[in-house]
Amino acid sequence: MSDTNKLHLHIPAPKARPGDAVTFDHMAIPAAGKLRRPEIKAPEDQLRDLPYDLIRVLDDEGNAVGPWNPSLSADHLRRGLRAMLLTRLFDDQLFRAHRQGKTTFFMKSTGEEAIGAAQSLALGASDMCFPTYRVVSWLMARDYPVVDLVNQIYSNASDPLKGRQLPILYSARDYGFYSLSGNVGTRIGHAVGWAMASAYKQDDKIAIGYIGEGSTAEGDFHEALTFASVYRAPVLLCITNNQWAISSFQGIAGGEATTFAAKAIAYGIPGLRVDGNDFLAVHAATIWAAQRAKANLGATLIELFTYRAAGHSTSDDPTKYRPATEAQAWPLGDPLERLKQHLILIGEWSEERHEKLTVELTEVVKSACREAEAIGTFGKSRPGTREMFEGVYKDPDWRITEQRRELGV
Amino acid sequence: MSDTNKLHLHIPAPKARPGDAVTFDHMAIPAAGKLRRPEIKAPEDQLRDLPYDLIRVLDDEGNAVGPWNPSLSADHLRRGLRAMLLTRLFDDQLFRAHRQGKTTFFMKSTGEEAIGAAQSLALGASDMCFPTYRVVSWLMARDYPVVDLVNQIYSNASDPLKGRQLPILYSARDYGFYSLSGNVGTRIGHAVGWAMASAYKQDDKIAIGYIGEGSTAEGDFHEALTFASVYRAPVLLCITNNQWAISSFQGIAGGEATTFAAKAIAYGIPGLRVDGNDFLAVHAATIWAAQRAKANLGATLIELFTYRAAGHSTSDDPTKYRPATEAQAWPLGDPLERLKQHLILIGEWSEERHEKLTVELTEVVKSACREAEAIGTFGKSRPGTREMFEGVYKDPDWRITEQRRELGV
Amino acid sequence: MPSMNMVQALNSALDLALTRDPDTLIFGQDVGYFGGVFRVTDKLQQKHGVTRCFDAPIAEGGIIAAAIGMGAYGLRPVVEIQFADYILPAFDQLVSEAARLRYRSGGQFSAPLTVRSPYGGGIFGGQTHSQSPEAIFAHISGLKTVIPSNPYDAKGLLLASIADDDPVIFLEPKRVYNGPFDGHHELALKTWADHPMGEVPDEYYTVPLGKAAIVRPGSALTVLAYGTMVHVAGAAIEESGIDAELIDLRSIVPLDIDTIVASVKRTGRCVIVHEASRFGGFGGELSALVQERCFHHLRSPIERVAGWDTPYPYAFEWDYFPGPARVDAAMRRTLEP
Amino acid sequence: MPSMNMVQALNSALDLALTRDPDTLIFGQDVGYFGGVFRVTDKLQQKHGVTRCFDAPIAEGGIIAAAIGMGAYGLRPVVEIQFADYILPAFDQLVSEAARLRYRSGGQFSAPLTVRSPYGGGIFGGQTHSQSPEAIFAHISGLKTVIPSNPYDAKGLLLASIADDDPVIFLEPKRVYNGPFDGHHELALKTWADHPMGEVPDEYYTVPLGKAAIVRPGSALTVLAYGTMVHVAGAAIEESGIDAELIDLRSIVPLDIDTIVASVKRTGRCVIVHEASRFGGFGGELSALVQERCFHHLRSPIERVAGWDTPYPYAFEWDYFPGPARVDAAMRRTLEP
Ligand SMILES: Cc1ncc(C[n+]2csc(CCOP(=O)(O)OP(=O)(O)O)c2C)c(N)n1
Ligand SMILES: Cc1ncc(C[n+]2csc(CCOP(=O)(O)OP(=O)(O)O)c2C)c(N)n1
Ligand SMILES: [Mg+2]
Ligand SMILES: [Mg+2]
Repeated sequence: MSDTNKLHLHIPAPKARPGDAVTFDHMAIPAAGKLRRPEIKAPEDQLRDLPYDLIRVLDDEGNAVGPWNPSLSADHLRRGLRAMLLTRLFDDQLFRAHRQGKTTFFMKSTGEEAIGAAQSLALGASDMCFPTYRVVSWLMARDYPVVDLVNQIYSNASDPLKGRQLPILYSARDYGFYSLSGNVGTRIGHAVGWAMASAYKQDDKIAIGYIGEGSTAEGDFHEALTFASVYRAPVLLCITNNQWAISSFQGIAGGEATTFAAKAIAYGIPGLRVDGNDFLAVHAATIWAAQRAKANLGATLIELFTYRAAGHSTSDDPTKYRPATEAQAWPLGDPLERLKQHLILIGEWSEERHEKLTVELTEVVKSACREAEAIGTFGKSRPGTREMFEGVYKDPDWRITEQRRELGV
Repeated sequence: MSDTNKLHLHIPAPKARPGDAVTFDHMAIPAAGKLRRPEIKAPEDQLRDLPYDLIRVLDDEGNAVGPWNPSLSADHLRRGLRAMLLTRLFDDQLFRAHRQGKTTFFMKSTGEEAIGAAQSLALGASDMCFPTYRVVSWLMARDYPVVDLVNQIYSNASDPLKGRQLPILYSARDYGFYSLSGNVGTRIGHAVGWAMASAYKQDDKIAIGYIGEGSTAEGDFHEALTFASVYRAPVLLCITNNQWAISSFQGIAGGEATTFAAKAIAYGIPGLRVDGNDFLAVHAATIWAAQRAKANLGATLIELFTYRAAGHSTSDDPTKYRPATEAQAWPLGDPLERLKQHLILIGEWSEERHEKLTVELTEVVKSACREAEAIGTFGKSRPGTREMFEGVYKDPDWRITEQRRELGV
Repeated sequence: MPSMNMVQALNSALDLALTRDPDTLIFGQDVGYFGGVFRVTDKLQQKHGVTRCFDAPIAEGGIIAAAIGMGAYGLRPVVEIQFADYILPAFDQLVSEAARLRYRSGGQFSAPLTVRSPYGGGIFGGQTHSQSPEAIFAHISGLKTVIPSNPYDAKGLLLASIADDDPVIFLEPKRVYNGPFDGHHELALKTWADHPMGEVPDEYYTVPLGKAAIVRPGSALTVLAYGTMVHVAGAAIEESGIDAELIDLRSIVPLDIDTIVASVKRTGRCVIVHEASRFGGFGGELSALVQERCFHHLRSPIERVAGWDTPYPYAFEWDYFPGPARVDAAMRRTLEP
Repeated sequence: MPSMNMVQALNSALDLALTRDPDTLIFGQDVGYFGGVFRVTDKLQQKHGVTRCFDAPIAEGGIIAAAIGMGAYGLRPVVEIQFADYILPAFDQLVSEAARLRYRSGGQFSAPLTVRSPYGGGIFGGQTHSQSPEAIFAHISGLKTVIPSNPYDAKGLLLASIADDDPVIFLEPKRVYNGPFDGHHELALKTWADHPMGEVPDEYYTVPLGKAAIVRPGSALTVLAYGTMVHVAGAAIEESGIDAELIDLRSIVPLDIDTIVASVKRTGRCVIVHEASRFGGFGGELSALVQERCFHHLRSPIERVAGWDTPYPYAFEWDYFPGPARVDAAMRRTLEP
């Protein structure tokens, strides 16, 4: 073997940086409706092509086509649209609130609203979601009180998390929404454990866990999938591939070499790759995986192919590392516009009704903000200082009580 | 979707436990010589069938057949046989030494000798191996002084590791053998980093990293493969699937759902599944992967399919959790016997020569043990106590010097 | 009362926990059919069924993550990490998740798991089968850390840990699994059969977390120890003839500060003993607490006897392991005028 | 001399390291094209090339593992962990591998890596962007832990850490990246432009590891601090009018024990200040060391001022963060007769 040719270190780079022309031509987008929908009982070795394809239901005109078409009722679709629109308006409002100094931090899920909304409505009330910070639409779809989101973001006296947690790192057990935290990747394994517990109890509840494509590089992801595969846990493991991890494109997480859905093959479980901006496709894939889980056929990995249209967070300026126009160029469009287009096409929605809904939901957000601001924005109001010392343990030990006394609260 | 059928928790179990009849009928063993040998430049999407097949060169009669036949010289084969036989005899001798109280601990690699021997001889002198504790045949193939292995195992005054390390956790930089440690899984990422460094320096050295099938469940494995894929590191990542992880069969690591070689697909790199008891097949797969690495085509994952014929370690009694006869029933036989059979078949070896070699190598081991025992077995001789305080840092700080003084050494 | 060694006492505790509570389950590497490399879960799978006690992949982080998820569902998982040295891959799950879950979720979720792990040295286990990492857990708000020194406490403390609603790190000094070890490695092994704390009821009972035991009352000085070091210190005291008070902390979080302070205020002198490396070890916290609360009663410097600031050195076990002689020397130093 | 903030000083150090040594390279999350979320690696990829400073996957364990392998090959990697809170997933790689490699291999291999990480609170980062985990590193034999408090030291200590042949955890107090912060969050922000330690030479220089700085000589008592707390303690001393000696430890491993002991022997009183939770924090080790070596010189109990024993509480930042008032109160307590 020839030792003469020298090695070199490959460093992945995105197709375009600021100043470059934006193109997604390298990205093959299969036509909607083409991909088959296998039996949920189909053995894994007959599903290994799925991770390289893309489950799409809505075509460019807004028609729902193909075997994955879930044929949802117009009411269901309108509920989804409402949750997505509410999320969009909420994000814009609270992003402004940050600029106005009402909170220290905020994160948007712009362009990814279909995911949480569709899956929240597809799964049962007693199923449990282990979210990332980009699926607030899960809560919107379940009518979580918007004011409580704002109270948490403002850490005011009514903050359900008692001032202990960074803005948007919600927890809402009664809405099937597990506690968020600032560190990424660690909770996907909790979803698997929760699902194992449900199976252990011969219950019928299933779990859904989310992780960003960048965070799939964490060992936690692999250990979670290994457990899910070994014990056939009734869980849906979702990778929200929004192309970016702060400033790092998905190639830094392995996206140059293959798809994220293909990681399923390593564990002998099905991997679905889904148009994450297609509400119907996301719903259909979720139902397919949920049926498998409930039939004791085990876990499914779902890559939700989407695009992070906004900055990573209020601390981020994406124009520093990607072309400003990249978001508009995203070939899979805007999930909100696409569902709206579909509803209008099937005669179940109109520009007028959309306008009315926008006005209505804008008021929902505004009044929630007003209500929360009446209690107080960040720093103006907050839970009693004593809350800092509560809940470290179920019962405090002498350290906590002494220190609380030292601080005089 | 029906919520009526209850979930249950699946706990994998091996086909046979002590007392049960042993069968490997469930294990499909492809015939030798059938599997194609792709071009090293073949794109990953044309290699996705390989992880589900098995690279085999030696057939049941001992003929070397098929496209993977490396056509090695008889001298090369005899060197391999010698290394394997030396390893086998060494293991037996030192296992007895443990029973005689000459060391506190020992681990055998019985049944897996072909792996380290073939790969050690296939790769270059300046390539670096990141071993597990079961590839001592790597050192045997490179004529590492047997007496130094014994000195390490006895932690006597001539222990190259100065009494600091558990028996058999060798380190031999000059022989391309990286430092072992008792914790599993952590060093496969070092192999990737070392390979990245070689590429960074535009060097031509490559690395090979080992991990047991049980240890692939560790997050370290996934992070190592992610780095190897993202930066196209010139590295061979080898999973020695010997079916067992102490008392846990490979199903507990995910082997019920798919093959370990299939994990390559998650990273978009080739995955080869190789008869680990076939010296020629192991050599051929290693060369194929090494050529890819040196041609800047990146990493290859290799599952070496074998069987742990002995107990996990001197602390283990495998008859407690698997049928005593399972080892003999292993369908892929004994790597030593199979290479011997091949050499005899091609007229390059004989029972007589094998007998002579056995006698010669037995003496090599015995004299090495005598030499080491002359220095001292465990507890009878050891490096100066001062060595306990050396090498914590390049230069000791006051804590070390004070404590050394306190102990009076 | 039946005599049990520590392995049997722990096995009895787990057997009772599985029997009493269907929401308690056990998993970990090799704990299922085989019963664990130290036999602590022996026969539990056979008796209670495969889903109650089963093998786990070699993924410590995954084990803890799954246990946290099970806890969030409402179960009470008890996991075994095969050696305390191997808790480190799960450190982030324990610190960033298990320890924080109740607090950050405003009490909506909690992680009532128990993490059992054989720990400490004295068995020629070398670098990665001998370490004592208790200090890095003690520093983490939200975790509890328990370290029994004998079979009776081991059973009662383990049952109390399982019943506890917060995450508990339960460290089992493997050197005393089969008998009390006082550091005299040159002498014949002792068994628990001849030791009062080897008498263990078959029934369910708990030993409360946060309550230290005064193993031997004394007036000359106070010795603080836990795990195997309780026996080492006991031997040193006995052999020295010094009338030292020996306190077995039993849990370091919660810590029984009152018993410690009351004792040192009486004796005016204090020796702290642990196996772990000295620098940054838990002895530093103990020394600081005693100094802060007993300053005006202290008649001599608080002494720390601990492992050296080196990795655990295989062949030098008895040079590293703090034995009776080093405890004796420390006690005498504290008694110097 | 040019004035630099800490980010610029660190960037200058890294730029020089890359320029001087082709075997030095940098990687970490978002450090490449973008230049790091705190801008510490700004322009380094553009200047030195993509293989010298590049983005890494979100896999802290993988980052450290790769760096260890590179070190074994002969390189000198400098990695960034985006927040010190996120070192925990790599804790096992640091403890079981980087810290042990030289020792266990008999010196055949070593891990000369530098792990940079923004650390500490004061920025409303909440639970996972504010923690101070230095104590868990200080306990690990084989690791060094460095914590600068100002731009001049930051550059010199970072260059010394990169040149060091052992693994160094380099913790950057992010609250003082852009200006000295003395805990008076209610007052206007200060910049490094008006601070003597903001004067940073463009050239290469090192500040030795293990050498503390006496920031302010004094005779009434000794205050031990590092990182942001150096400024908090400085403000408390100034405002109190107490003639305290302020020592900036700069590195906690190696620790400049001589400077500490000499000072406390002179003053007879000692206050230790750190941001991390108090229980099991590094203050315990410092307190124990001072007590052991200065017992007969101590005129009052050693005081510890630290974060409370809770997770880092987002909205209660200024109740948790040890400010000048708490340092002042501690100093006065030590001065009580
Ligand atoms: C363990 C850990 N490492 C690093 C970070 C810093 N960090 C926060 S978000 C983020 C990017 C995550 O990207 P991705 O997983 O793709 O999710 P997305 O933000 O795109 O939804 C990083 C690196 C973190 N929060 N936790
Ligand atoms: C991190 C870690 N966890 C657990 C162990 C305990 N342990 C030692 S060897 C072993 C089994 C390893 O099995 P495998 O990876 O298949 O390697 P094999 O022994 O079969 O060669 C285990 C669990 C360890 N050494 N390190
Ligand atoms: Mg992303
Ligand atoms: Mg194995």
